[in-house]
Amino acid sequence: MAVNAATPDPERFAVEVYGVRKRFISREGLPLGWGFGDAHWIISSLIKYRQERQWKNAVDGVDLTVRRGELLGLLGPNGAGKTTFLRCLATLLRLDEGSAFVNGYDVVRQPDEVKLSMNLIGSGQWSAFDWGLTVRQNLHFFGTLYGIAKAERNRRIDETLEWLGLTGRAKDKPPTLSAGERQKMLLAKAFMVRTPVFFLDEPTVGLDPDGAHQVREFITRELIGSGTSGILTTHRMDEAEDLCARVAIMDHGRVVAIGTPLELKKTVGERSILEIRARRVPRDALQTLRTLPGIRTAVVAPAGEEGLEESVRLHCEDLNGTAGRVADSLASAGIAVSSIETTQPTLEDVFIALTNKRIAQ
Amino acid sequence: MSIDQTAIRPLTGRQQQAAVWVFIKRDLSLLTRFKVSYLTSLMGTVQQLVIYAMIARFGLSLSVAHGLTGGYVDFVLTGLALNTLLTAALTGPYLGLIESFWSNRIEILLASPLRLPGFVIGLSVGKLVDAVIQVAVILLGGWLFFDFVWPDGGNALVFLAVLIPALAAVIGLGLAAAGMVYLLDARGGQDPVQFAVQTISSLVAGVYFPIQVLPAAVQWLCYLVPQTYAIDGMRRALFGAHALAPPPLISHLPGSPLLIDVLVLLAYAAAALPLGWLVFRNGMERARADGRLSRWL
Amino acid sequence: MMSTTAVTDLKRQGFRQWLSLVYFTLKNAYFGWTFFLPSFVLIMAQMFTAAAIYYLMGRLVDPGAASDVASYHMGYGTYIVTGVMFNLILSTTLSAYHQAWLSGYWATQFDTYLQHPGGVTAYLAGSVLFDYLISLISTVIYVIVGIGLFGITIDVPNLPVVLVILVLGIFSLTGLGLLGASTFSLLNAKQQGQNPVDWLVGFGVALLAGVYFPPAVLPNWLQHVGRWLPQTHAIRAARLALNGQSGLTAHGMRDDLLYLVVFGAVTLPIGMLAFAAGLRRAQRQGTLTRWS
Amino acid sequence: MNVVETENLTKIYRGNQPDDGRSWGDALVDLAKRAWRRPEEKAVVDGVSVDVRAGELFGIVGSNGAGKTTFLKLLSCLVYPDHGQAVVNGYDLVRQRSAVRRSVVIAKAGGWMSCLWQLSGRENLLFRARMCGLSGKEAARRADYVLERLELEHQAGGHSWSWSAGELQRFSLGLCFIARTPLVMLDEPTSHLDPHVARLIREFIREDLSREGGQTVMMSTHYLEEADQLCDRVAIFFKGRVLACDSPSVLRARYAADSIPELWVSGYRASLGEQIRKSLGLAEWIEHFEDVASGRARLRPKWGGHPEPDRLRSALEAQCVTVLEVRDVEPTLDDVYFRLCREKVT
Repeated sequence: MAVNAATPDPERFAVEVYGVRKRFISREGLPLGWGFGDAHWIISSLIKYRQERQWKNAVDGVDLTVRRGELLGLLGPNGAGKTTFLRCLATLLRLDEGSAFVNGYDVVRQPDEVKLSMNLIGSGQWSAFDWGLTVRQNLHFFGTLYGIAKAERNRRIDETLEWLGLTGRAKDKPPTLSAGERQKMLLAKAFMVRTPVFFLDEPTVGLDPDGAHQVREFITRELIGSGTSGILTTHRMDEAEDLCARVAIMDHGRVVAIGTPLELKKTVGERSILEIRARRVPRDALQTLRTLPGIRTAVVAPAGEEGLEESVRLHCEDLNGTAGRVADSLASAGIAVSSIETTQPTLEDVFIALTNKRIAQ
Repeated sequence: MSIDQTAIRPLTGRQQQAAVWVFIKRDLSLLTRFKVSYLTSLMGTVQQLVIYAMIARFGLSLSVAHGLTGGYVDFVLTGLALNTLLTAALTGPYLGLIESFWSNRIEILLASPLRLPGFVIGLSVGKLVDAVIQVAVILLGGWLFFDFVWPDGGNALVFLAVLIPALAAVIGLGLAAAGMVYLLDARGGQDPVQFAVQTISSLVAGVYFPIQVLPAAVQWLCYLVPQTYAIDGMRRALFGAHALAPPPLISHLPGSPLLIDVLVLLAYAAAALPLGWLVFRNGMERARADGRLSRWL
Repeated sequence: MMSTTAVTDLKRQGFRQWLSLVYFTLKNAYFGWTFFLPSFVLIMAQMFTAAAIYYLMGRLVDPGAASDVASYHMGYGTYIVTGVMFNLILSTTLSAYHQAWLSGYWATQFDTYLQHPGGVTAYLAGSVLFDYLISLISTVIYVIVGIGLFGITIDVPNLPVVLVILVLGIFSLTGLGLLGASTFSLLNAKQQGQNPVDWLVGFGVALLAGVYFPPAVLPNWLQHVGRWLPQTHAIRAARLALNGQSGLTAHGMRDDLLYLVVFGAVTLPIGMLAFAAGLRRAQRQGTLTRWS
Repeated sequence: MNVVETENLTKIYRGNQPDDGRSWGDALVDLAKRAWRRPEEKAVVDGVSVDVRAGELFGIVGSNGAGKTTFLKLLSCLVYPDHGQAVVNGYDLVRQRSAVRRSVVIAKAGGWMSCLWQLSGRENLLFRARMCGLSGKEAARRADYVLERLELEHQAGGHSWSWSAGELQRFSLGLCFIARTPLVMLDEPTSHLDPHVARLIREFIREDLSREGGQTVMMSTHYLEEADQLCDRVAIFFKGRVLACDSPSVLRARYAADSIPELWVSGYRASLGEQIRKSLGLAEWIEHFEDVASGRARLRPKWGGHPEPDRLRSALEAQCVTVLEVRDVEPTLDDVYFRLCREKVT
């Protein structure tokens, strides 16, 4: 950890994170998401937790900074600790170790200022809106929490709803909105209060291509365009590439790589991906390929249509001789290959290369 | 349109107050939106009112309450009304917290600049408003249909002197109960603090019958809960000094029983409120530390 | 390698498999209930608190004033406590069917059961059966505690009579219970504890059926309304039979039982029709299983 | 041979749908209002006629609220149609409901709904197998296979509440596989999932369900590239209607231009996009940044009717954006989708 870590530099950085750790007791065997038992505490606190207490590092030493005006993409497998990390920054979780600053304020020592500086937009958080109130009333409610006076609130709500194309739905209640409109309502809530920092947790999940496009457009134009900064998590590589100047990849609670998409692709190596095109590569042949020396992993994109070719991407340690070995192996399995060539890595290749350990386990 | 990067001003007291008001406004507009459901839920109160009033009509000999003009109706309806209010204050923070837990609102509220006191007041204030309406139903219904007479000898100031410390004391207990949501994982609708206080207060605090009716072995329990002093003090303030026999221990003490009630309540509030707050804050911090704040871990 | 042929026509599934589904449901319900066990303990405790309140209130009553109660040969406190107990047993029927539907919907249990032609009915049957089992256990505990604390006296030779009365009471209320369950889809009663039939009937029973006070205290017209409720008859008969006041053949008793049978026979088909209509509507609208 | 044949299948919703949040009291008020005024009717699925062939992997794409999910629910008898007819697995959808329901399995988006929470993962698989009439031995064999194949062995004894999103989705696919019904319907099987799990699931759908299991699969998805790659045939839904239904290559050939210009530019910023688009009268394009800092980006109009490359170039250069290269690329299903939907809107 750097020595000057404790003094934030809000002029340059919107978010600074130094050596943050967060660990949980894993509670396997307990139904966390359910309303079981009026007095479930009797079992849980006396018997079960004691027996099954195991510590699990959800965020395990993360260092990163988000520059002013930048949207940082955060990628990682399910359960890599992305959401936990964002919750730490949003003061919803207490850090175990390390220090973090949002907009120059210490997450631990100045939570009130941090809450005024940032907005967390979680996926599925629209359920937090009151279903009995209209969209407009809901926005008024949250505006008041952020201390916005009434006249100003009205002005901002009108403005935001118009930007998002929700003006016509202002008088409707959340249950009647479509999935896309609900997501937009969350964005409207966040944008109305205009904090300088945003944390977007999978903002386009479950949206159709059109809705996802609109949300992405709103994020680039209105959020990034107006000089705000933030972090975006997503499972869609193209989305991260389009929206984010820099991308960080998280796995097992650690940031395994950070940089512009271009830089990340270079880390994998310009010529380390071998793409095989064939009519059909059966699973046992794939398994053989994976065990060949010099090959880290092989992923297949199964093809649907008759006549379409499947593509198998091989991540190689070095290409010398590998192509020949692959061709031999496929030939001995009796698979007609139409082409074997090296290709440029995509961001998904980077992702798979860096987070592959889990699958190998 | 640009956003000011660094000029973040913490909310003023007025803005925090406005936040509490917006919670009340929200509860009221939800209530008027779902009118029929609200009316049906109010029928539970009506049912209680009718049951006790009918039992009263049935010829209860209330020898301990000879000062009450209307006899048992006056006794039980005043007790019921105040108990409704105090129960709402007791369960309000707890219910508000688990409601926001199960409905996923808790994250979005706690990530907003609303501070913890504003958060807990905002969540529980709706329950108190609801209780005030229920009290109105009980008293109005009793007056219209069951010969309940609002005592004219009542001194409103003295009544408030009892009510305010009583509410403070009970809210302190309620905060402790809310803290149990995370300290003991009592998210399912009942927790030990609330359960104990509610059981004792409904059985031995003199809501439905004078404490003297109880077997002597369990009478001492009544001194543990603030409801006992609150209900005794209120009846005393409303019906005059000689209305009732005070709880046994108090009658042995020198000085006016009403004064003793108020003093005990003040002391209770002074102890319970900060203690309850401590427990509540501790619970929230614990949840922040081990990640159980919201439903989705 | 897996067998590559898909089943094109599944075996016809008969009554025995339906029964095994019911058994599965019971087993699952039991597993779920073990999670509720502490809450069950607390609910029992709260029940006894309520009973104690009424029992102690009974101490305030002038023995002379309550001549209607005296005809049961029990004190007023015991009168209320027995009334609450019988109402508890009978009200299970009013809520169980709706409750079963509710849990099938909210815990998304129906999804799996829909695969089987009789799955939904098997699930409902199993859940209701389990509700009755729990209700039975509660009653036994209640009676044991009641004998010790609340002065309940039981005339053992007359116990079968009490059971017959209660079974008839349950039978007479089944129609209303099914009707209540049908409101799940017919009236969108999807919230916990929100069953309009249960609510309405329960409200009437609490005030008119002689649970807390004898109906004789009520104005005349309300007494007439109260006589339409099967609970009024079941509770009165059960109270009389409990401490050996009256056998099956006694004059008043016969009228009560006859009413229970007639009420059940009339409402049961109505309830079944409504229930079937509710199921059909839920499937037509697609609200039988929760989607989001 | 067709597994599904629908003819003019229609589902109409009247007024607001009853939702979980409203209580019966307010439903009564609604009922009274309805008697007063007829609620407006909305066809969620509006005269859909599609055939799905046996053994096919059939994709359904469309916007939120286009009726994809309702269509799947109709075919699995979770909702009854208002008009039209359909034959599923040779059974009549209206007259032989329980037979249809028995021969079909549906997995909801998110996955967790299809498991019983009281049972462990393995028990869930066995329960479903037994309910579908498999013998105990066969059920155990298939359960073990599913657990191994979907990398779920570590959760075999776990309960659904402790599973992650990916594990839930995998279990729900496993349940579809183990049911061995001739027709499987999957509602958004890969949303919420990271690329690893999404890949595993796609492979399972293609290899195990479709190829080896011989089950016909209908899946809805929001990811057009997924549908493009994976599915034999795709139906594009829009406001309850089917705009087009054919194999992806045929759709591309029929509805998209032969090639689409793609511009590589530098000095581009997202905020410039709207101005340029307006000056060209262009509805939308997709911008793909290679490097945000230097403004190196790839621009691509979303559907046909693109302006001349020269006009594009001059409009961009007016905003100080340098065009590095113009390439002609092959159209994708995206282009087909946006073109069809735009044409319907205008």
